[in-house]
Amino acid sequence: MTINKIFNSCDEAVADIFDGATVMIGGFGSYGGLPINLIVALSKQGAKALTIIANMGGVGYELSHRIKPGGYQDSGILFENGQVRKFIGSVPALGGMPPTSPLERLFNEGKVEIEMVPQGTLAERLRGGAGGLGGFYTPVGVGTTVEEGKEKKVINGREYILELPLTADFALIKAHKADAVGNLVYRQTARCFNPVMAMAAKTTIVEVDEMVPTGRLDPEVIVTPHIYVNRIVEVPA
Amino acid sequence: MTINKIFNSCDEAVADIFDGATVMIGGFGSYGGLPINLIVALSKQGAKALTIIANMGGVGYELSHRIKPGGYQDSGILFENGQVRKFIGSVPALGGMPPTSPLERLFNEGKVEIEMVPQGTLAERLRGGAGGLGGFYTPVGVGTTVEEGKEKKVINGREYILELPLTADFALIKAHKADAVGNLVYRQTARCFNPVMAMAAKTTIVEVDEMVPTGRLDPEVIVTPHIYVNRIVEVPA
Amino acid sequence: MKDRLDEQTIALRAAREFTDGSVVNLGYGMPGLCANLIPGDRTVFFQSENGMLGYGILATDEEKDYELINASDQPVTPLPGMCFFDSAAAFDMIRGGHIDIVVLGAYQVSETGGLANWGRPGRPATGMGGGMDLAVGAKKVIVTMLHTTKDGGPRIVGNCTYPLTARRCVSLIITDLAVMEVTENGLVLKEIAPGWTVPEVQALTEADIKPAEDLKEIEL
Amino acid sequence: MKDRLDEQTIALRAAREFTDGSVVNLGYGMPGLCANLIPGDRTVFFQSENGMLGYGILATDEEKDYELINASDQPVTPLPGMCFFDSAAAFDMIRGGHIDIVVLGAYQVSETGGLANWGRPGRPATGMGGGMDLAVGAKKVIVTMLHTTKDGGPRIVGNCTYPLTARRCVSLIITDLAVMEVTENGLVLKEIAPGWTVPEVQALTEADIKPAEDLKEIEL
Repeated sequence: MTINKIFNSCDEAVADIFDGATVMIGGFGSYGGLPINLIVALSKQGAKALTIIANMGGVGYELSHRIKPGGYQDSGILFENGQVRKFIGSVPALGGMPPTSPLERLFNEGKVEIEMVPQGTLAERLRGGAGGLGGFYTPVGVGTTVEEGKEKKVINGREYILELPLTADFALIKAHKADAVGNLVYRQTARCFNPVMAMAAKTTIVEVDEMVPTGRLDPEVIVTPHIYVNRIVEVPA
Repeated sequence: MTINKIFNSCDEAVADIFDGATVMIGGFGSYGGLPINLIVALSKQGAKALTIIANMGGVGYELSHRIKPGGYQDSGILFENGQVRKFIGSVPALGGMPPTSPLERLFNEGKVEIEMVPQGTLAERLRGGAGGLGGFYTPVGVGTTVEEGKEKKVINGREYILELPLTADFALIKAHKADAVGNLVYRQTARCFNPVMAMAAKTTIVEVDEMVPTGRLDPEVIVTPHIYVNRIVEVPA
Repeated sequence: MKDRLDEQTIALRAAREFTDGSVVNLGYGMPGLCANLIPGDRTVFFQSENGMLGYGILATDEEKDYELINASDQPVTPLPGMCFFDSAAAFDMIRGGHIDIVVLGAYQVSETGGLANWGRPGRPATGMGGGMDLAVGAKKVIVTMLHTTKDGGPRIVGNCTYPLTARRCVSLIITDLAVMEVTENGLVLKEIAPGWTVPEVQALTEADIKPAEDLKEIEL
Repeated sequence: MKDRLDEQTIALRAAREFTDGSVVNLGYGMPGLCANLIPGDRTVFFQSENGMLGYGILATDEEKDYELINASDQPVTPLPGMCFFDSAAAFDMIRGGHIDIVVLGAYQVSETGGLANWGRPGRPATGMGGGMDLAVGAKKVIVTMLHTTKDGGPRIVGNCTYPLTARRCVSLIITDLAVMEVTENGLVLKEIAPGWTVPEVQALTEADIKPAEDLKEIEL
């Protein structure tokens, strides 16, 4: 096959992310499963007016030391840089942290929009986007602020709200190993939101701890089939 | 833990399936992944007026020789026995076979009801049942007989139909290996409809080629987590 | 009577549509033959709705493993880089637009690309399987079929009279007589079987067909 | 001032609710402590919404692996029989009713079991995470919380004034003063902290509480 998905650097892999793009960022929120090197590359690349879809908004480098000794970069850097117009996710800011994460600060200053989504609804909206559904009815959020502006329906005596699918121009995700065609496996809880985002974006860019030859991954254990992966960068852990 | 999921025989494992129960039958249709021993046990047990949810309706022992030398039992035996009131699935009868499968014969005689569901919609209705959704909108079936009697909605300019989730009293499924708590792995294309049915039924009964000690299955490769498995019978292949 | 293409040749012509790196699903019957007919210079990833991606050619009798089958119940062979998943994941791929090409059989195709390939008179219990999902979800739908019924009647029609699989879904029709593109302006005859003329093919086709400017003989 | 239970003791009381073989999800904060406090005669399977089932106690500093964390960012330890999956599968379990018990923190609980545990005045950007899904999906919702606010105000109220997580979802409330069941007839006081009287607890509770006929001291 003439198609080569392997990129030499994160910088090259994110080079064409354009102003106004919608970008999913994998992981769960903190260190495990977060595509840190791709996030940093995107912060250097400088694309503006992005819509970021991620479970959490990131705490920023300073606060990250409370989660992991030594700290780490997360999507906070994209907010600090003023690259983001809108955030869609379930935990824009952590209630347990003081109100000084980059996203929370910018939101309070009216500079970023937030669409708050219950976490399971976020996961399902991503799966809906990946799987070509028009939407789905969930009981989650009924009677809360989440139902505002949404269609409600009673099905078999229970109340549900209609939630719509999410797709994106790009997904930045983190996996443990990739083979040369792009099949992916993850490591422990670093799997989290990465597989569904890989499926839901037009162009999926993955950073992996290790590349292995095609055929080395057991076909029974591949989590993300290669057709969902467009670009791979090896960043040894 | 005092709960023991391991049963000594398929007969014991299906003993409490009651008249009028809804029973999912895993596999895809033909030999691979079909819980043959549980099906035969259910045919001996004799429960009546069942609703069967399965991808295919089975061809019956006689025609099965065309698919696999030596033949095999499939859900055909449940129809032959007059145990079934209704079938829900995507391929009640194979167009490529002469019209003599047990289900097709009984349907033509007006003795069994059929609810025809596109295969992807079947898979998604099972997932919806497993995941507590109220329903979902799919573009599949628009403009065909499948949309009859269903709500239609235009979302972002595309037409969709509303499909409702499926659940069942029991699922009979086939896996390759189980550990003692009930985690399951499958083998190659014998995975198919088994994992989603395991998730969607109140009581899931599995026949496996091999039992292994808990801890022997790699936690990264378990396909069906044990909370979806209620009863296990080892039937060496 | 003039020669018509045999099933093997129709499948070979269909396989020429598979671009390098494409993800292809093969429907029940004649389309399954394409698995063994990929042009040598290309890598094609075959997807099967029972939950498999990247399988190889059909298995010989010695190789047969009934837990390694495609959705048409045919044992196939493994290839490096292949993977397995459940049926729900298989249809996320299909319905979500991640399949580049599907090759399907048909009872009828209409001039607007409507497809009827699962139900026929007298067999109300035969089902659509994954055909509706594939017809709606794949980026390109190719139909391989015989041009006429056993009685010589047309299968390429103004409107399908058999139960529909999906409206306006077929892009390319490959028969034992012709290769036709479904366009906004109707059916365009791109290639024709050796020795056949446009009026002869039109006579066996209910829908109007327009010869393409570059109409040529079917090439393999 | 009289003694109130500390967080460790509240968590210990909550862990006594975990029946043998139950599947339990632990929310952010105090509920996380329960992982280390399972009664010795029981097997409990802890589920975490980032995609893990069957993890063990919290990891020591030497054991910490930041790719083996619960949904509260705490590194945990592996156990035989555990497994990993993605977040969508995690919420199929949760929303689909496959979690027996969830223990959640709360800002407020109402007398009808309404729960407010994610938003509070002045922090409009803090989100609900998986709390709404857990409150709606788990078979039994246990809340562990301090009985009153820092200023001594009630947290167990007639109607929640903070943003709701879900209506009518809480079954059992465990505080530093009391264990209360949410029933069709309102809050029933089942257990009370040593040395406290019913009127004293009622005075710190906005909602009416009815002492159970078998009201007893909190036992551990």
